[in-house]
Amino acid sequence: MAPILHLEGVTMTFGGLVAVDRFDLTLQPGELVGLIGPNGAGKTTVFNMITGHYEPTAGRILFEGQEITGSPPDRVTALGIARTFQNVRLFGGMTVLENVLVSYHVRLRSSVWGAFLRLPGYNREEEAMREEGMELLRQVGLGGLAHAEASSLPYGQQRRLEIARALATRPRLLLLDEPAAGMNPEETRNLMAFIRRIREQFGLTILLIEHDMKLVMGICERIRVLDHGQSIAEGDPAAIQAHPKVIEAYLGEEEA
Amino acid sequence: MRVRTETWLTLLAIALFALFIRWAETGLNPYYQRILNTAFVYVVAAVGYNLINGVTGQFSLGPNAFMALGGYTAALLVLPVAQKEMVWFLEPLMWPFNAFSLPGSLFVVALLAAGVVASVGGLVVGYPSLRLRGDYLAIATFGFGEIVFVLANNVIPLTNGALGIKAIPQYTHLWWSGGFAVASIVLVRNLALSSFGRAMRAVREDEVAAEAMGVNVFRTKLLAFMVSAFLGGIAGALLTTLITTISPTLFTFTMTFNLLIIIVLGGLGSMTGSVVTAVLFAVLQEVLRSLEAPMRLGSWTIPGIPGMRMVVFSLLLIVLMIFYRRGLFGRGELSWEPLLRRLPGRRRAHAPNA
Amino acid sequence: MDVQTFVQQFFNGISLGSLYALIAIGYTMVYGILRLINFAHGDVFMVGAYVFFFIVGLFRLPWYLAIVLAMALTAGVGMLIDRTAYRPVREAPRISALITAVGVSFLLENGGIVVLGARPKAFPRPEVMSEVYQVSGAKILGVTFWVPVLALLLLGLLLFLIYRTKIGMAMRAVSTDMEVTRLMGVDVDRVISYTFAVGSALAAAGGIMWAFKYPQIQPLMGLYPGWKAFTAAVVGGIGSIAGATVGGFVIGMVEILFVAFFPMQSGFRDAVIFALLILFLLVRPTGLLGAPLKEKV
Amino acid sequence: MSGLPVLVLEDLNVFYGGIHALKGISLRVAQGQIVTLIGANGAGKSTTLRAITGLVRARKGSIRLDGREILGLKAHRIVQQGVAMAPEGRRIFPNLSVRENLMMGAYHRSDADGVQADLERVYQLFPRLHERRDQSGGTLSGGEQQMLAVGRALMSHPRILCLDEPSLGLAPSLRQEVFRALEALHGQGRTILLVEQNARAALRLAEYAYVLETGRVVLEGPAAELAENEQVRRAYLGEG
Amino acid sequence: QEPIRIGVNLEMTGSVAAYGQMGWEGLQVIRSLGYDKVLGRPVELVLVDNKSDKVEAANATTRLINQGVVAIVGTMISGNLLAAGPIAEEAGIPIIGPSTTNPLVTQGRSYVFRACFTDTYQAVIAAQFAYENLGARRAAVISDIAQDYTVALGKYFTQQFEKLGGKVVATTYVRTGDQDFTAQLTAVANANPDLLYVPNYYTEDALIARQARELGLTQPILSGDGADAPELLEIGGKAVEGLMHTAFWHEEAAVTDLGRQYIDAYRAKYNRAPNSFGGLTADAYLMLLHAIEKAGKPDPKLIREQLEAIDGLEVVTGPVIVENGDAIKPVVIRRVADGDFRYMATVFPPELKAYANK
Ligand SMILES: Nc1ncnc2c1ncn2[C@@H]1O[C@H](COP(=O)(O)OP(=O)(O)OP(=O)(O)O)[C@@H](O)[C@H]1O
Ligand SMILES: Nc1ncnc2c1ncn2[C@@H]1O[C@H](COP(=O)(O)OP(=O)(O)OP(=O)(O)O)[C@@H](O)[C@H]1O
Ligand SMILES: CC(C)C[C@H](N)C(=O)O
Ligand SMILES: [Mg+2]
Ligand SMILES: [Mg+2]
Repeated sequence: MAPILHLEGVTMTFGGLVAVDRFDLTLQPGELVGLIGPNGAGKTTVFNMITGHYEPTAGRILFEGQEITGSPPDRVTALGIARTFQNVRLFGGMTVLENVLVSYHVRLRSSVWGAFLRLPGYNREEEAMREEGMELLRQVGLGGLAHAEASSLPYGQQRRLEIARALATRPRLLLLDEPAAGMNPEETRNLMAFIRRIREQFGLTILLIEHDMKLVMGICERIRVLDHGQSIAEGDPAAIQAHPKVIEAYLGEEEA
Repeated sequence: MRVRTETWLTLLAIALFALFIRWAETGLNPYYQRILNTAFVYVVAAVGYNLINGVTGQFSLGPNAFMALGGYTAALLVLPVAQKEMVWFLEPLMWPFNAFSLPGSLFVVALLAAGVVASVGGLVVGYPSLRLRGDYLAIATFGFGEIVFVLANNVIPLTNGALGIKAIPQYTHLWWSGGFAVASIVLVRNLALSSFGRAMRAVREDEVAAEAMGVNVFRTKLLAFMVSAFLGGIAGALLTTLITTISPTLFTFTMTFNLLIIIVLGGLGSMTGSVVTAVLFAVLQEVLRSLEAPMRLGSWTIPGIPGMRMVVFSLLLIVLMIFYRRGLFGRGELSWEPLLRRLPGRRRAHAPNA
Repeated sequence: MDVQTFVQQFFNGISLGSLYALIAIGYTMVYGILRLINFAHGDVFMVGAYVFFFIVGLFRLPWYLAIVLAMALTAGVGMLIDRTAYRPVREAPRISALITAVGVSFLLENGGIVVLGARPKAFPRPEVMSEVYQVSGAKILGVTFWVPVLALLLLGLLLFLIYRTKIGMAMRAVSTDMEVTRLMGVDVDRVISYTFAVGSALAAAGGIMWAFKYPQIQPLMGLYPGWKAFTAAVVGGIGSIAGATVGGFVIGMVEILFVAFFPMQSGFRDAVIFALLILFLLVRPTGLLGAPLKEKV
Repeated sequence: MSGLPVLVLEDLNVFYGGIHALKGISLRVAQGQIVTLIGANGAGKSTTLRAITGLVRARKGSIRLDGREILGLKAHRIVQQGVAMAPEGRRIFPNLSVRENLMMGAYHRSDADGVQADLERVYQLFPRLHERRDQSGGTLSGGEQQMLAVGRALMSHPRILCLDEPSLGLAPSLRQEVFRALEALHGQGRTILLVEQNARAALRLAEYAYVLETGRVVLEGPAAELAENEQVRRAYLGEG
Repeated sequence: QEPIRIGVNLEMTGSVAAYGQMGWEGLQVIRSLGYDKVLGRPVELVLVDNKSDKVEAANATTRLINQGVVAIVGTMISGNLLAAGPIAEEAGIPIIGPSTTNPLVTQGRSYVFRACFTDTYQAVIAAQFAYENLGARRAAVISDIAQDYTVALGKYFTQQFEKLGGKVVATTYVRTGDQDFTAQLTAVANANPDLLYVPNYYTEDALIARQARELGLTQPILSGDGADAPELLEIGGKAVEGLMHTAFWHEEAAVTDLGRQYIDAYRAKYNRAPNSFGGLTADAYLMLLHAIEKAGKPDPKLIREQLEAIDGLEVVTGPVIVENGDAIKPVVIRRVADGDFRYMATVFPPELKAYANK
């Protein structure tokens, strides 16, 4: 099968700092892969390069065989990659439903004149969007909160909404940046189930960054470890937990 | 169903407004008519300015520049040829403007041209500078305003420089200013509540996240910016043909300040707020004028103190800002919703929001 | 351009630049701490000049003492403005604070008109400032020479204050994280107050020297120098004191050189400066000495 | 509970606008103790610490430090009275040097000798900070920044040290290092109020613990006992 | 009794506030001499500040008209009246500029008047004075490009001076509000003129004089009626010593009884020498009172007709004849010496030769 995502020699430098150094990665459709490593290892930077927020200093990124290196984020999203952020970045002043509807804007066919003059074509499209958005919110368990302001949601729900908003762009590849950060073990357990469920339901390939080893080891099929911008290990959860370099650089004695 | 009712109510309101104008034309003395005209001009400009600053969250300080572009465009188009020869006595006016002028019946053409010129100006500044964020955009747009000011002062064959243009026919009356005020409210409201408006608000809330959700941030900002510039141009043209004189000082930074005060006091992002404060602002400016006139207390006459009006105005401004930090309306809007909800047999529809 | 003209224009540029620098620092300090474009700063500059004018007129003090006294009094005015107008909106949205600043600016200008009159007043210029020096054929007026000297002296003092004193350290801390600075047991309001005092004192010095140079004062005199200085602060990298200084000199130089090379186009001077500003922002949005940072996602 | 109470909270109520974030919290921390607050996201843990340090104003209740009421004082006054806090998310001063960061912690102190001695002590506790003393704070790694935040709080020579999620977002190995440092502080007899998401580690370290849920204390007791509590194990330790 | 309302549209603040304030003083003084009634009714003044700005001047005019004034006094400077005039014309309300000298102000308008001579005449006198009395052959003209008055006066002077055989070797512009004119003055110095003609308002003239002297330009400076403000002396200091200018009036040139009464009243009230702008504003007001009196009722149209008919009315600054809205009046020449304006001479137009020996 052709890989869904392929990174080749991807490098990112900030001034003198090499944040990511000749990084290679290949994801097959349907995989759920974890990306771990110490703080500042370059994990989020890898995400940022895939989604076009940063333009890599060197290397190539291919999505479904098509080169996307340096494409702007909105284009990358339109192609089928969605992400969440390490710090929740919702549209705080907008309602939950509106947060999701923003993701549909890219597929709007009506012109701006249609919106100005409220032409019937535009009105029909708007109506359809709203229905679809409500349906998605129900699926992720936020249906009852559709008209609440996003910033008023409890933290856990905000994380969930962030994922819903990403799903609304109809991605084939989903990038999750520390989805369990700040959650307690109970909440984390629910999250794990949720990730598994949406993967099935939406047929997703998922790449996720996480410091919570319970989650990483619990749901990832394959784990990649970064340190100082370089890959130091890759393997299934058991292999990673036993990997001496990973223990030394990241896990420490207790977690191993 | 709901949409229907709202549309009807809106049409009804517009009809009532038309009746009001009809009455005001004769029922109000020219002084009050003039205040009303000015208020409507501010409404047009403020609604547009609010779209970029409030709804889209891009801190622009350049509406004065767009109003200037519109104002000069209109002046050049409607000034009679004979008057043009008199005014440009330093250097002659450039072709083709020296050769023709639009008659009053084509005033609307001049207005739309003013809007178009201003939005082209918007494109010219917006294209490079909308990639800047926050205060840097503010500074770039401020710089643009100053550049337009300097050009107006120095490109004499087009603008007659600092001497300005005088004796412009007074074409603006309540139908024009009121009509454009209503049209801009309706159109901008439609835009702000549409998918495009949602994208604008998403950009305001979090640019990075909006981009990640597939919103073309740059195009979205540019759209807001150009619509805003268009309305600014129209407002400038209306104002010029109301005052009958234009010179670079008409559109200095003070104009931007005025608009900024209007939209912030009204509540950034609230169109209702912009409209209400625009009208209040125009009225207040006149009311405060009495502070500068000599006052008579019995047989005692206190000589007028020039500058007093602005002293009181600025004190008022500071106090208002301290007590209404988010403006008078916050982000709220007046809508038919609460009214409709009270009607029997109607289900609560989703919350109005903008 | 011959040597003589060059020397002449060079001094003109330095002298104008140092005035911009003095004002720009006030903008940058307040911006750095409160993220507030203090629109009233240019008017504080005007207040400083008037304070000097009255001190000299009433007490007949020698000019150098009068400068110090005027700076101190204007510092007080700055603190008063902060206390009464800005502190109440400190927790409010940024734009509300901005509008408040606009209000303060209007108030100072129009209050000036009401209290001091709209008509310009002649400004006393000390003898040393009126002497004419000959430098390789060019005639350099005392002010042109002494203004930068005084300005650099003040800048040196300022840098010492910011980087070598405890209050300076607190100012830098407040500018990155006000809340946490409170957690260090620092009375943040007082630090901000001092910042306004310092910025205002420098603006006063700028205003006084400006009036030495163009010996005429009126209530709106701060408007344009204020804007130019603000531009300088941005070009230098707003928030950076060294940047404001460099920016001030750059803007002063560009302005003078443009006029020197294109005397007949001098009307376009400001357009050139603002066009440069925009171009510059596009290439280097964070200014000359601001950290070139991509937003971290 | 052993020792004299350093800090006592009674019936503390905090509102954010219309949100009732703390609905009557009472707790006490004794001299030399480590007390921990655990609870889900948004339970009000950070808010409790922010109220103690005066960053938010409580509407009702009382906060006593060594028997004196400190509620209503401004944040900087409270710190001067002896409460120090390392806030959530580290929040060090990125453009001040490591040394300057530490000195900021001692800003309100006037005993130069004492400050110098405390500086030495912090360097002893975190030798890494000594190595990097002239580097600017922003260039430190996450774990180093956390140490700096703790060290900075210690520099104010506090009666009580409040720590808000010191392990947040840290890699497992760094997390362990931070907890080791806390243990060392405990050994020195420091009084600490610790907020942690990582309940397991917190309960192991602390003597006494409070469990918060939506702005209320729902459970309290010696840490070792709570660690065995069925409910706690299920909800906060991810067991069972 | 219901008062008759007269609008006053003056530069009370802004770049030329001195003119407006002097004008307002003149109105107070003349009214204190008993001229505050007409047709047995009190006259009420409605003052609006135009901030020395064209747009504000136009606004102020509309506002005054809407407040029901029967005529307007003001503005002081030509640029403002050029903006305000068409509005008054349209509304059919007479407006008199006390000191607006630019010829275009009244051209093609029947409701716009002035109480002073025009710049074409002023320029003739100035050029003659420069060429004959000062012996100048190479003049440099520096005018303020923001003001209709100074630009035009510079042009008229150039025409007249060259007609006499002189040459204008440099023409440069400054702008109201600018403070640094070294670039322009350097260009002027390079042209090596033997006279500087600076027909600007007082602030600019004072600064130009100062900077010219600092740059070592020692040529005589000649200015127009705009120089007549105490600010010129204060701001200009030593640099304006010897500056000469054409003016409307001077204490020593008073030729009417009313003028002398006015001077005494002014001195009594303000304790300083009177100025032309106060006098001219009083003149404009007196012309209006006269016209209202003649008209028999405060009707704008009749007032206009009576204004046009004025012929030899004696007002504060002299006799006045109105012709097509313009006033025919003498030109005074003055010189700054010892920090004050000194009277040099008066030039009477042919129509007023009779007064030359008073
Ligand atoms: N925009 C930027 N400018 C400068 N440096 C950056 C930028 N973005 C990231 N870095 C640096 O690159 C390195 C990698 O950062 P990154 O955010 O990718 O780490 P991470 O692996 O996600 O760490 P964490 O687990 O703490 O989130 C860090 O040293 C970081 O400071
Ligand atoms: N500045 C604020 N404005 C409004 N509400 C707030 C604010 N800060 C916190 N809250 C609300 O107060 C409640 C308590 O928040 P707090 O931050 O104290 O929780 P926490 O227990 O520290 O959670 P976490 O584990 O996420 O740090 C939450 O409902 C939160 O949404
Ligand atoms: C007040 C005067 C100096 C005005 C000048 N004569 C002008 O017409 O503008
Ligand atoms: Mg990361
Ligand atoms: Mg917390």
